[in-house]
Amino acid sequence: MSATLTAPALDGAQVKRASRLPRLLSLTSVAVAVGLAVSMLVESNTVMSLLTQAVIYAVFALGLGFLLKQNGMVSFGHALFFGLSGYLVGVGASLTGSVGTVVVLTIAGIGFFAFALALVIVRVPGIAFGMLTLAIGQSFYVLVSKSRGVTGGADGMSIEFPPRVFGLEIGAFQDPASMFLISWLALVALVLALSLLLGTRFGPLTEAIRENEERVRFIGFRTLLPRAVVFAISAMVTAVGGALSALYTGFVSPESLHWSVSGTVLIMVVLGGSRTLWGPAVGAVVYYLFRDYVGEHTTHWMGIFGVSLIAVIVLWPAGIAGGVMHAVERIKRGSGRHA
Amino acid sequence: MKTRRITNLLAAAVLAVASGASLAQAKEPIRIGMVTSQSGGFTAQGEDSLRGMQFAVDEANASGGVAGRRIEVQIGDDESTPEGGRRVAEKFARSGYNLLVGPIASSISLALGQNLQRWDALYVSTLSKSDRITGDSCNMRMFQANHSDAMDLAIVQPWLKDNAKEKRFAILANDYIWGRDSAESFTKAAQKLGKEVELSVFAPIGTKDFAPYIAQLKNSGAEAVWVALVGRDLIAFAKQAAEFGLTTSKRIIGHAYIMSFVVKATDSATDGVWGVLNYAPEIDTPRNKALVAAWRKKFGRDPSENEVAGYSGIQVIVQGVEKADSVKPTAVASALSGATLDTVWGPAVMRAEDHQLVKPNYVGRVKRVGGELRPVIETAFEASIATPAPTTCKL
Amino acid sequence: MTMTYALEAKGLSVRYGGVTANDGVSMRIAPGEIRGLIGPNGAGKSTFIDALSGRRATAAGSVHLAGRDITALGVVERRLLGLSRSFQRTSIFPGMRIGAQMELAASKIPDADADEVMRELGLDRFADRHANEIGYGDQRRLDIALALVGRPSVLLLDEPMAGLSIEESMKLARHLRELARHWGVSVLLVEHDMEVVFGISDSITVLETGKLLAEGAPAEIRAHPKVREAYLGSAA
Amino acid sequence: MIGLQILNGLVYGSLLMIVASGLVLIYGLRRVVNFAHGSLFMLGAYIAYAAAQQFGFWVGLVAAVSVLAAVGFCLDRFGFRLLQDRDPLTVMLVTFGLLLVFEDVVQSVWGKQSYSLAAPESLAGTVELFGSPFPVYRLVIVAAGLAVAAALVGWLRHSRVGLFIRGASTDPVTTAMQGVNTDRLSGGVVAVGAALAGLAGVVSGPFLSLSPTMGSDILIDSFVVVVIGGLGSFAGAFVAAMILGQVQALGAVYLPDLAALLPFALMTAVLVWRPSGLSGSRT
Repeated sequence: MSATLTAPALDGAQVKRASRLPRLLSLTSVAVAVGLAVSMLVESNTVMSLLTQAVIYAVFALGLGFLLKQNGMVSFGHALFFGLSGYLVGVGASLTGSVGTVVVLTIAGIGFFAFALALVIVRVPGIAFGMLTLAIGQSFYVLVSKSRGVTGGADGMSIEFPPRVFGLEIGAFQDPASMFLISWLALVALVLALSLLLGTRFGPLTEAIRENEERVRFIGFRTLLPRAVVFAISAMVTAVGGALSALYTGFVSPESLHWSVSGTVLIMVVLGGSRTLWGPAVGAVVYYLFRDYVGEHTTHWMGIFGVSLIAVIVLWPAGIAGGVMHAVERIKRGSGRHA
Repeated sequence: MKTRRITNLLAAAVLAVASGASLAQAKEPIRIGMVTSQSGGFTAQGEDSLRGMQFAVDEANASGGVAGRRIEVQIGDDESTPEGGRRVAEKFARSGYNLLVGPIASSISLALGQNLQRWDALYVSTLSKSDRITGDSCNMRMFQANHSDAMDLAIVQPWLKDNAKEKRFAILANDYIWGRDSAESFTKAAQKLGKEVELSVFAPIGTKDFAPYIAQLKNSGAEAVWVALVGRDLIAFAKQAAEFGLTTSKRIIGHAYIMSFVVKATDSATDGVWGVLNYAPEIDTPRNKALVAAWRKKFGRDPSENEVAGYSGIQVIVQGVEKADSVKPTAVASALSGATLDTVWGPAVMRAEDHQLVKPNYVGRVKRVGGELRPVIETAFEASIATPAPTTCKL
Repeated sequence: MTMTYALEAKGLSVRYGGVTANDGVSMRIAPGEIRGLIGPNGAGKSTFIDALSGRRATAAGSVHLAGRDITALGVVERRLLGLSRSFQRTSIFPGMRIGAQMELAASKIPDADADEVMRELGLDRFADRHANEIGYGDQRRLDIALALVGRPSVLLLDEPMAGLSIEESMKLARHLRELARHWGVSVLLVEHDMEVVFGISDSITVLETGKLLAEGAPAEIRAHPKVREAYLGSAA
Repeated sequence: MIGLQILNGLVYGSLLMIVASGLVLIYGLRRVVNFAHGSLFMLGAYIAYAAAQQFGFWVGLVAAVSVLAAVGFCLDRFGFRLLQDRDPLTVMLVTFGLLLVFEDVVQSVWGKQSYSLAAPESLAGTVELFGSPFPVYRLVIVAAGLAVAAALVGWLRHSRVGLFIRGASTDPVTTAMQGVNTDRLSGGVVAVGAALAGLAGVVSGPFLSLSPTMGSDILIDSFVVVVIGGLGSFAGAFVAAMILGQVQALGAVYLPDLAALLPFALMTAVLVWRPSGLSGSRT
C-alpha cells in the first residue's frame, strides 16, 4: 500500500494510458476494415459519391466538434478554414506541380493563421465568440467573392491538378469509390491522432478549461495558449476536409466560405453529439443520408429536417453518439448484473 | 360493386401503363436531370425556369414523345450553391439522368461543367450568363443556350448610339465580378460614343437599403443610370428608386433588370425602366407564336423570360437527341455542335467553336400592355450584332 | 527584528465602478498562522481575497509572499509560488472525474500528491465519479482539495464552511488546524460561522466598509467595543 | 448631402433597432439566442401582406403584430420554458430548426416569388429635405423606431414588470431567488419580442421586398447589433443599431470599397476592444 503511495498519481495515469492504446488500435483496425468493406460492397456509384461527400464533411465536422468538445466554443466561421484550404490548394496547384507539398503547407499555414487569430479572439466569451467568428468568416467570404484574378470571384475557381498527387493518380481522388476510401482513412487517422493527443495531459487540461477556465488558472495553468492550440488544431482538421473536397471536386467557390456552411456543419456536430470525437462524424453521415432520402420524396425537406432536428435535440441532448453510448452502457450494466 | 369498379379502373391503368411502356421500349427514353434552385437566393428564378422546363417536357410527351422516345425527368434542388448543384447533378448523372439542365448561378454551371467528363454527362446552360461558360471554362459537353453577358453588353453600344440622347451617365452595380464587368463594359461603350460616365457606385451583394446610393445618383449630374444588380438587391433597389423619385427624374437602364419577376414583385416601381431584354412574347417567329398560344391556354398569361429560358433548354436537348438519334451524351454533344436549331428566336446556330447559341437580343422598356405592366421590346438586334465572336475557348 | 511573513498586504486598495471596496488595508500573516477575517456583509472580505490572489486589480498598495513583492504577478504565478485559494461559490470542474481533476491540479507542481490530499479530505472514494454526481458538501471539500494540492504556503479560504453540516464544519476546522501545525500552511479564513472562526483562529482581523477596524487575538476581538458595536452586537 | 446620408442611416438604424430590441428582450429574459427571430420578422411581413390585400395596410399591421405576439407566447410556453435547463447551444439550435420550419411554411403558403407590400396611401409621397425629395414613409420608420425605444424605456424604467425584466437580464438567478415568477413573466416578454420582430417585418415591407429569405438577411445585421451592444443590453443595442445604420450609410459614400466589410470590421473591433460589447464590463 505504502509503496504505491509514493508516486501513485503518475503511475495510475500511465496504467490508464497503457490500457487505452491497444483498445484504440483495435478500434482503429475495425474502422479501417469497415471502410474497406463499404468500398467493396457498395456497388452503386450514386451511393458511393454520397458517402464520399458525407465522409469529407465528417472530417470538417470532426474539426468543429473538437473545438466544441475541448473548448466549449461554438464557431460560426469554420467554413473559412474549409474554403480557404480549398482555395490555397487550388492556387498552389496552379503554381507548382507538387500538390502533396501544397496540401501539407496549406494545412500548416491554416494552423498558424488560426493560432494567431485565436490568441486575439478566444478572450471573447460565449455566444459573442460565435458571432465574432461569423464576422471574420463572412469578411473572407466577401473578400473572395469580390476578388478577381486567381480566385475567379463569385464564379468560383476550377482547379487543374497535375496527373499525380501524393504518388497516386489524380483519378483516384476524383472517383467516388477510391476517394471514399482515401477520405475514410484520413478521417480514421485524424480521430486516432486526436484520441492519442487527448490521452496526454492536454486532454484533461483543455477539458478543465472548458468546464471552468478561471479555476484552471487558480490551479496554476495558463489558459490562453491551450485554448489557442485547440482552436488551431480544430482549424487544421477542418482544413484537411477542405483540401479533400478540393481534390475530389476540382472546384472551389466562395459559397464554401459562407456562414451557412458553418451553421450546417454545426448542426451535424450537435446531431451526432459533441461529447465524443466520433459523434460529429456520425452526425455528418446521418445528415447526408437523411437529406438525400427526404429530398427525394418531398420538396419540404427543410421543414421536415427542422422538425427532426428539434426532436433529436430535445430527446437526445447528447446527440446520436450520446444516445448510442447510453444504450451500450445500459446493456453492459444489464449483462453485468446478470453475470 | 364498388370493388369491381376499382378493379376495372386498375385494369385500365395497367393497360395504359403497359402500352406506354411498350412505346417507350421501342427506343431508350430521354432522361433529363433538372438541377435548379428551390431554396436559397435564386429560388424565385428557379421556380420560373422549372415551370418552363416542365412545360416543354409535358408538351413533348403529350405529343407522343420525341422521335419515339418519352422524356423522363428527375428534379433536384441545388440550394443556390455550387456544392449543392454538384451533388444533385452527380447523383442524377450517375443514375442515368445524364442530360443536365437548369442551374441559375454561373458558379453552379461552371462547377457542373468541370465534372461532365467524369460523370459522362451533357449540360445545357439556360439561365447562367458568365462568359466563362463559353470562354476559358468551355468544354465539349457544355452548351450555352442563354444570352451570355458578352451578348447583353454587345448591344449596348449600338443602342446607345442611335437611341440615347443623354450625354452623361452614372452607374450602380453590385460589388462583385459581374457587376464590375458590366460597369466596365458600359463605361467603355459610352466613352467610345463620346459620352461621359460621371459616377460609378458599387453596392455590396445583400444590400437592403439603397438610399445612400440613390442619394449619390440623384446628386450626380447624370441624365441616365446604368444598373447592374442581382435578384433581391435589384427588387429592393427598384422599389426604393421609385420611392425617392429617381425613376422619374433620370432614365434607368438595366443590365438584367426588366424581367417579369422583378416587375411583378415591385408593383408599379419599374414602370418606364429601360434595359436589355432577352425575350418578350411579341417575338415574331412561328415557334414563339405556338409557345405563347399554348402557354396562354394553360396558364392564362404570357410566359416570362425565365420560363422561356427553361423551355428553350429542354428544346436544345430534345433537338440534340433527334439529330443524334441517340441519348448518349457524347453523341448528343457532337450532334449539337455546329447544328442549326429551331428556337423561339428563330433558327439559331449552336456555334461549334464555343457552343454559344447564336441568337438575336433586344432592348426594351417596361410598359403597360392591356392594363398589365410588362417589358416590351423597343429595339431588336439581329444575331450577327448580338453575338460577339468566340474568345478564349478552344474546342 | 525583521521577520519574514508568509503573506503581507501593505495599504491595499481596490476600487470598482466608483466604489472603494478595500481602502488601505494592511495585514501580516505569519507562517503556520490561522487568521480569521470577519466583518459585516459588504465589508470587502471577498474583495480582499480576490486582490490577494490576483483575481482583482489593486488601485494602491502591495502584496508580499514570503517577503517577495508579488503585486505585479498574475493569478497563475501566485499559485505556482504557493498562494492558493478556494471560492465562495464552489468552483470545481463539474463534468470531470474527481481523480482526473485532482491529478491535473497536481501535475503543475513538483512533488504534489493528489491522492494524499484526496484521502485527507475524504474524497478518495469518489475518485472515479464525476464532480457533479457528488453531494454539495463533498463538492465544497473538492474545492478546498484543489487549492490544497502541492501544499501551498498560504491558503485563502472564502467561506469554506458555507453549506456544510455542523459535523462536516468541525471536521474541516480540525483539518485546517492540522494543516497549519504540521505543514506550516498559513490560512486566511473568511467565515460567517463565528464559533468556528473564534475557535480555530490564532488571530482575527475585522473589516468594516473596506477599512481595517480591529486586529488581535480572538479574546481581544471579542472584547473590542467597536467590534461589538459594529458587528458582533447584532450578530451574536 | 451629408445631412441626407445621416438621415438615411437613421432610417435603417431605426429598423434594425426594432428587430434587435426584440432579440434583446428574448435573450435578456430567457438567455436564448433566437435564430428564428429573422423568420418571425419575415412571418410578420407576409401576414401583413396577406391581410393588406383584403383590408389595407393598417389592418395588416395590426394582424401581423397580434399574430406574432401569439406566436411568441407559444414559443415561450411550449419551447423556451421546457428547455430552460438545457445548455444555450441546444436551445439556439432548436431556434435554428424553427427557422427552417418557418421558412418552409412561408414557402408552402405564399410560394417562392417576391412580393411587394405597398405603403399606406396616407404615408406615400415625399417631402423636401436637404434640398431633395425624401419619402414620408421613411420618416415614419424613424418615428416608429423612436416610439418603440421610448415605449420600451418607459416600460422597463417605470413598471414593476420592467424592474423584473431588468433584474432578470442582469442576474436571472438572484431574481428568481427573490421570488419573481420568471415563467409567468417570460410568456409576455417573448410575445413582445416576437411582436417587435413582426412589427419590423411589416414596417420594412414597403421598402424591402418580401421573399422567403428576407429573414436570414436581416438576422445577421441584427446579431451584429446585439453583440456589439453587449448581449442583453437595451441601451447597447440602441446605440449599436444607430452606429451600424450610420456606418452603412456613410460607408456607402465615403468607403465604398469596404462597405460590405464595415459591419463585420466594426463588430470585430468592438469585441477585441471590449469582449463583452459596448455596454459590457471590461473583464
